[in-house]
Amino acid sequence: MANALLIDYEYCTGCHACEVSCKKEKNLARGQWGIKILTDGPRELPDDKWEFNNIPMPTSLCDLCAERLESGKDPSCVHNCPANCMQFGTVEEMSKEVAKKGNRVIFVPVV
Amino acid sequence: MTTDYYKKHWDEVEWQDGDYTVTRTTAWSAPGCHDGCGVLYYTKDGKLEKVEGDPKNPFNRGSLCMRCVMMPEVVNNPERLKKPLKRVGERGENKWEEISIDEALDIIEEKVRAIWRDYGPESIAVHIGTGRDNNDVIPRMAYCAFGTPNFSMGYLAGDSCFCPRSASMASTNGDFMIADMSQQFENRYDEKSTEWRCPEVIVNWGCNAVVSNSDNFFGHWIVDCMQRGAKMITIDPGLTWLAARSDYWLRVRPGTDCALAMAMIHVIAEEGLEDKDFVSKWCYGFDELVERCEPWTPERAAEVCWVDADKIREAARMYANANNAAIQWGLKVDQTTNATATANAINALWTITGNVDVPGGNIIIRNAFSQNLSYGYGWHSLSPEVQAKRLGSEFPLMSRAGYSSSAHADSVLKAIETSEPYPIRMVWMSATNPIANMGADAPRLYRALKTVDFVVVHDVSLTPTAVAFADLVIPAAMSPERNSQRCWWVPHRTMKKVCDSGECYSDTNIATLVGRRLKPENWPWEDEVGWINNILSTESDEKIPYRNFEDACKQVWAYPEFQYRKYEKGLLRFDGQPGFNTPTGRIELFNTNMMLWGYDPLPEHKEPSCSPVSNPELAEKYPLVLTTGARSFEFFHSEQRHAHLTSRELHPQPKVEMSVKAAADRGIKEGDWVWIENQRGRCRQIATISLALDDRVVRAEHGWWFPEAEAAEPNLFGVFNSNINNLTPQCENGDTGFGAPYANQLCEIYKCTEENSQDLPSTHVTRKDGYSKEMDETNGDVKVGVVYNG
Amino acid sequence: MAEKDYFAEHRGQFQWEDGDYTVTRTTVWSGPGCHDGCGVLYYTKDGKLEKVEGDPDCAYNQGTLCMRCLEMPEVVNNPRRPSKPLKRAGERGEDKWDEITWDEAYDIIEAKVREIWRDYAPESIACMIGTGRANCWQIPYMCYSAFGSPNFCLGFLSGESCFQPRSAAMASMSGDFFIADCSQQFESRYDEENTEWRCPELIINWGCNAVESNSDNFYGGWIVDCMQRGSKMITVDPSLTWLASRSEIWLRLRPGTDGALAMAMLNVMIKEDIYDHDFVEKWCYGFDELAERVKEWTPARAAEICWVDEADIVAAARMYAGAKNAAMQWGLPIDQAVMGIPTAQALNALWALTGNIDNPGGNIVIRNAFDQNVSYNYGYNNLPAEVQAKRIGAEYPLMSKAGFSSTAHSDSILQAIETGKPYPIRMLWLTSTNPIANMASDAPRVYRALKTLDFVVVNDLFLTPTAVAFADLFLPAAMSPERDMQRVWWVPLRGMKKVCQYGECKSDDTIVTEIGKRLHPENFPWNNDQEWTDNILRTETPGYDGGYHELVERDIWVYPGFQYYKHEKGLLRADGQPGFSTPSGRIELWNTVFSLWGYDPLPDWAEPSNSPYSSPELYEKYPFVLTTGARHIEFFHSEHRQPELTSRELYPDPCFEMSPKSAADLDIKEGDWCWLENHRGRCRQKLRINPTLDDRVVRADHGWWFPEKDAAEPSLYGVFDSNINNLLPQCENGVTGYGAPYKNQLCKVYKCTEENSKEMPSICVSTKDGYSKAMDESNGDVKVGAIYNG
Amino acid sequence: MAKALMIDYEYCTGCHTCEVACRKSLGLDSGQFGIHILKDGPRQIEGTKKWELNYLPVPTSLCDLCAERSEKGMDASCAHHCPTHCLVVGNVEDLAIEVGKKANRALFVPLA
Repeated sequence: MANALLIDYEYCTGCHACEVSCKKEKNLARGQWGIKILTDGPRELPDDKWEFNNIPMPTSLCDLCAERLESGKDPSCVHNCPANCMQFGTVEEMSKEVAKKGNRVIFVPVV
Repeated sequence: MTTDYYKKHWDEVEWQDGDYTVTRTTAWSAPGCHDGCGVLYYTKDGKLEKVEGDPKNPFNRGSLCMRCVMMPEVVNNPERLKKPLKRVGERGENKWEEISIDEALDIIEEKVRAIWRDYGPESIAVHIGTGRDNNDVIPRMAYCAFGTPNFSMGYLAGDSCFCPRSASMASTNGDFMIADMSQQFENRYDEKSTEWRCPEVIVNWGCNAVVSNSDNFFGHWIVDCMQRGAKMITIDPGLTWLAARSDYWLRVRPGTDCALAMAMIHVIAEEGLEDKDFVSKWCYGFDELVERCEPWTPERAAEVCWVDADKIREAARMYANANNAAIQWGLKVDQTTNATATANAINALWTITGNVDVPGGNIIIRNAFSQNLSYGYGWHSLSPEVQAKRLGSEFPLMSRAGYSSSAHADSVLKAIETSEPYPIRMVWMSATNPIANMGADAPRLYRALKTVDFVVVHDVSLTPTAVAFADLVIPAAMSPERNSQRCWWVPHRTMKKVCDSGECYSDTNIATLVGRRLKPENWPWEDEVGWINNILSTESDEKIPYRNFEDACKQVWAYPEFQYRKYEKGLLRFDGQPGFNTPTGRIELFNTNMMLWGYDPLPEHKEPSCSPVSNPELAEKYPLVLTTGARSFEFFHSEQRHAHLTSRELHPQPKVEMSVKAAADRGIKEGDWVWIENQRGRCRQIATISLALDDRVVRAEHGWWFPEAEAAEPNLFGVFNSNINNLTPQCENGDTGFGAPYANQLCEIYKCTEENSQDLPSTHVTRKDGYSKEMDETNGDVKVGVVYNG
Repeated sequence: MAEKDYFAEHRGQFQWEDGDYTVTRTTVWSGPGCHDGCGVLYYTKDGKLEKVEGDPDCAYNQGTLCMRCLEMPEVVNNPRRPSKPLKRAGERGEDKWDEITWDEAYDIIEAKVREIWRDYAPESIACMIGTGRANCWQIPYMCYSAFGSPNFCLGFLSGESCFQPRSAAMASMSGDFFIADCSQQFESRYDEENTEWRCPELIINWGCNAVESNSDNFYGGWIVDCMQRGSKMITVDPSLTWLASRSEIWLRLRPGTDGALAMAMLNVMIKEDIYDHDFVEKWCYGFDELAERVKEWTPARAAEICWVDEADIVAAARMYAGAKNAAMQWGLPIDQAVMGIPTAQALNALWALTGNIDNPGGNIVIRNAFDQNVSYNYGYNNLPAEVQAKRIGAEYPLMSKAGFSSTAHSDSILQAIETGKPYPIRMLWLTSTNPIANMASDAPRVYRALKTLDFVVVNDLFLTPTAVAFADLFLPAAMSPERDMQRVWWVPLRGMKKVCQYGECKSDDTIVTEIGKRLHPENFPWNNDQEWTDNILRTETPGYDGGYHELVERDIWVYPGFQYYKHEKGLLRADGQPGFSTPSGRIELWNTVFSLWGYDPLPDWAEPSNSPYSSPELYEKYPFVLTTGARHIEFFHSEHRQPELTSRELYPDPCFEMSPKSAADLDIKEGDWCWLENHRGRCRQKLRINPTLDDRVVRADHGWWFPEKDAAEPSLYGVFDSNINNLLPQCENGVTGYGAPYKNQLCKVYKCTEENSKEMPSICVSTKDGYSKAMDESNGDVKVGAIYNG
Repeated sequence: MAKALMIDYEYCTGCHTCEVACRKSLGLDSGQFGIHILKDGPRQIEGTKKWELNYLPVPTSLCDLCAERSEKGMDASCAHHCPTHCLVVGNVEDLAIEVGKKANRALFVPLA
């Protein structure tokens, strides 16, 4: 059963913690990313509101921290997310979670 | 969360994980900020290899910001200082000779004793940056080793970081208030086992907490509260992530926060939304306050603050009508000459709405186990005559009231320039880099410090300040290289040393070494652990669960008991009576202390000295309102600037933000280097275009120097090239001595071309005597001279 | 999927009501949009097109659409469209028009034609179309059967270098046309149970970014469908396209060296003996001669020439040869080189040597549905032999004698206009082609030539720069939803239903019929577009037994049967024998037809005339290899440029691409306007940094004009300002007359500044006689003169 | 039952079809997006010849998963028109099974 990464992007502030902890965990060189924050906006909406969403997206280097999983740890991005808006689990578990609220996404970077 | 790894080690503070040793402790700057997060250090044969957040620590619950995650890069940075250095070339030549710590201490001892003999201990000035290691250790060294009363921030004009707000709170409420995010409880956000309730509304007032993690406040707590239903109002000139998710974003003109607060008070009073019960029982001077705010209709504030009136009205209602609401405020309240008045006005907002010491409001907070060591630690070892000689003692709020007793930084600068009231012969700087970061009018500061006879710099790396002025440089130890203990509000924390500090010295170590050379009687311990044991046993109340460092390390942190509505239970006043620690026993909206010392007891808006309203002709030449120093995720002030660090990868160059129209009108495109200039000087940063900024406002970054660049003068790591403090003034403070206009100046911006970039600021300042300005004798301020001949 | 299925309910219906919408099931054809003929549902309300949706039941695009069709209502209802015929009122270029009736327009045209018949001859009339607009046979038919002229061709597309070189090579080598097999010839797609289709193990994208171009009746999404069913990929492209990022091998070749690469791959296959012996022995002719020719084309040599790693060339050859079945999708870079034909021969040899001929998942032999072969030769037989012989470019056998794609030679027509040789051109008819903005290389030269013409008619969707510059008469053309017609290009046979009307616009069929009836009524036995469509279905489409109503209002689309391995079953040759319809009955690797006409029968490659190796001194001055015309999803050539369209929102300005290092070396930044210049001329585009490009390569956009700019000269919609064709030559073709070096020139790049942008190309071309070039009589080509005095 | 949008972003070519289809279906003005394509890369992967280039269409606050279309028995406009069929709208349970079958897939729940 594949695992999945859940991100509640309503609360992702774009603080780079996931990117940097992943770089450190996998010892990636400069310019390399295991997870990359993509930003939509800021874009003005009609009623004086603003659209401004950050979505961390796992790259092809992401193996969902297989090594950490063996030692009973979460992936380093989930572990270090200051907004606790990242979760990890089986696709089944995360699909139940994702349905609980809007502005959520689950990624299956590797099967 | 499959965290059984951490459940397995829940009760341990140190364990083996493969060939890693894992240590549960907390971190404190440097590197990184002063939030004291819980960390797990992974070390291998004494070298720090990885840092993780400690899921057990209630402060940050396992998460970390990127600054701690990248800590190993900074701790193991090959360019760090490793050995004490003695200057061999001229100041600025960057020529050093490695010496032993004993040789360094000999030089220091000899110098100090000579100053004692020829001048007097007060001729020594001691400075620290923003709360490094501990902010009580170096003050104690000043008082109890050098015997000088002159301890202050590193030329932070008007001490305008948290001191103005804390002085205002202390004089108005008798205590300090912070936004209630359940950080005072060990089980967080727990509405069953604690009285905590999630704030209905959170106001981000000039504070982008998720980025800044300011004053012991882990910004993402706000996101935790959002996830539990909190709505938000954000007051900020720029569209922050928090503003984009707020019900109201009040895009305020920099420097007009007081007017906005008074207009909100006006609305609350006019519509009778105040908490009548709380006001009548616990406030003093509500009528006077309402009368003072009477003319501040939202329409008038709209004019001043560039925010439309009905948004002000609706935001005030939303705040007042919430059954509990918390205000998280930041530096932009301090960084204006009207700082104390602005702080009083915002303090009044949570007061008249009854959000005082209530669950989910602004709670009264005190240091854990009343360990109140701060800038006053060791002050009473000085005789009254020496205490009276403190520079800036003419400002009562600073000295007599003992609120945050430090010398007045601007006065120290003038003393160096004029030797009035007495000369300054020696300057000690621990973990502060004034000409790069804190010091307004950096070129003036550069000229002044060059004249000081003997300068010691104690820091983690060779900074422009060290190269420009230091006769002696002592390498500072970083967080994982020192044993320490600390409380700032709560909890009480210990920091366990996990890797060898080599010849780097923690503040506690160097203070102890210097102290035992000069006044051994004041230093009855050998090393940092000895000092910690002294503090734990003598400077904390009896409720503290451990009395020595070894036991403390077993627990890592301890939370004191917390009660809401302490004023009702007589838990605030010395006499045990209900009420607040103020002359009237009430929150003094009409501030009797301030009246006593001849200050205006009520808040009032004052235009910044350089604004389109107060100075139209200056605005003719410099039409853009300039605010400075907005934080970024990647840096803690001027730290983490080395080119190979991940911080520089994510944030390679200094950026100034301007609106689409402002850029287009000047033919400027995204990514262009541009000059930012006003009547005092100029610097260059890279233009980034914002869709959301007011066309008349620009936001420049602070703290930029370039370790990869040439260290020796004239380049000096390019410290003046992008230094926004070329444009800010020293010695322009509020009448209380607090506050300085860092965040509300005027400027013009134009594209860098080959012609107009011949003479870069660093060369201009270090070779051509800075921006040509004459001193204005009358108030020690700088007359507005010829801008520059660049 | 939804319980209720809207589309199942309406399956089989041609038209139905949906609320106050009428929904019509039909297919589309350019303009606006490309020539893929996707299945659509038009939503119209009181006769106005409001929405376009993909038709899930149409096997071609299975409900999907690209953005060009989705934004069609914005173009169809665009108020800039002229709604009536226009007669020029001022001078050419003044953009002054009188609205006239269609009859008045036809009167003028009829009088002009009869005058030319009297004073000159029918061949002094030339007719041109753009890339497969409306249909590609109406205007040829008018040219031959109404005007009696043989001179039909594309709008000054030098060397006919779009698909014709490839089709001429295929037709002459193999007697038929080949396309990549993505099961588009079957109505049940990707269906390995009910059809013999098998998913290609490998797809090679050779100079074709199908997902953006949707080229020649090939919907890019099909490649992704095959990827999702397991196809691996190799991509040959100077830039990393999305397809390249997902390819096993990406060959980043130097523009203009496709032939060398193909020859080297042939070399590897033959040397390593990994070609399909069985197929070669049975069905190929001239293998030994080919082997001899490619002997010295080692991968090492090609690596030098193509700037690609030798190992990758070998790996690609092995992967292609080793695949069970592999399909190649190729594009315009092959045509747009002087060595176009020999390169196409080399690629054709590649799929022959690997036996990927008419096999499932390989390159299949494809013919127009139901043998409806009306194309550029439709009505040619109405011309007497002596008139046919007068066709300009008749000296190029491939074009005229062999009847492969019988058009005149546009470069020769340009020279005829300039020199009056072999005879003068007095009248020019342009339908849906905008040469000086899009197709015509050396646009300033074409501009000067067309100004000298006596009478010009432009029949298009909008008033284009071509119309404003030259038209005496402008006839507004109907768009796709405003026309009744039918079309085949390979398969299926499609019907297009008219659902709305804009002003007095008329479809190509109607205009041609109405003019034809006035000049040669005997050739036009039908009265309007429905009847002509009906005539073609009944007389020119042997395999289909129906007319206009049966196709357009019943079948909508019809798939003919398809067989693989047709050469084995005698389904290709006119005599019913097995084999190919070539003289040898085999695929002629050694091309007997070419040898008959004195052309090199074998594939070959040579440096483009302007390249680092063939013209080192030129390369000295112009240090970048320039390729042009890469497709963008937002535009179909020079269409969709109106500023209010979604296309311009997503792609606002003309962009050229360059590597980060090259941009840095030239000190230019993302978004800077820069001049691209060579010895012929210059134009300016905005820099878009492309980190995947070779530092020596630059890619520029084509087709840019600006409807928002002033139409009248000298601006002419700014048509020359960003026109990359200012840098390209006319009259430099392959020996066969095919091919022109659109995509392999040299240029230099420098930033636009005020000084060097005083005189914009539009002004320079339209008021100062363009880039000052002297004509070279000898070969009619342009001598390399002084660049310009700009 | 919450509805979701599944994206097989390995096959998203960034062609803007979903953005324009959505804008037309919701009748949004220019500059507004109900779904917006974000881009990661192009970036060469250290020590290899591989390049990372991924597009990710992201639903915005204006996305209602085409409630109106689904009542009429139609797919969401973006899913309907995606040239590579890499967008699917459906119930979370059904898509939950699908999303786990292959790497490089995302499942968005734009609104509760």
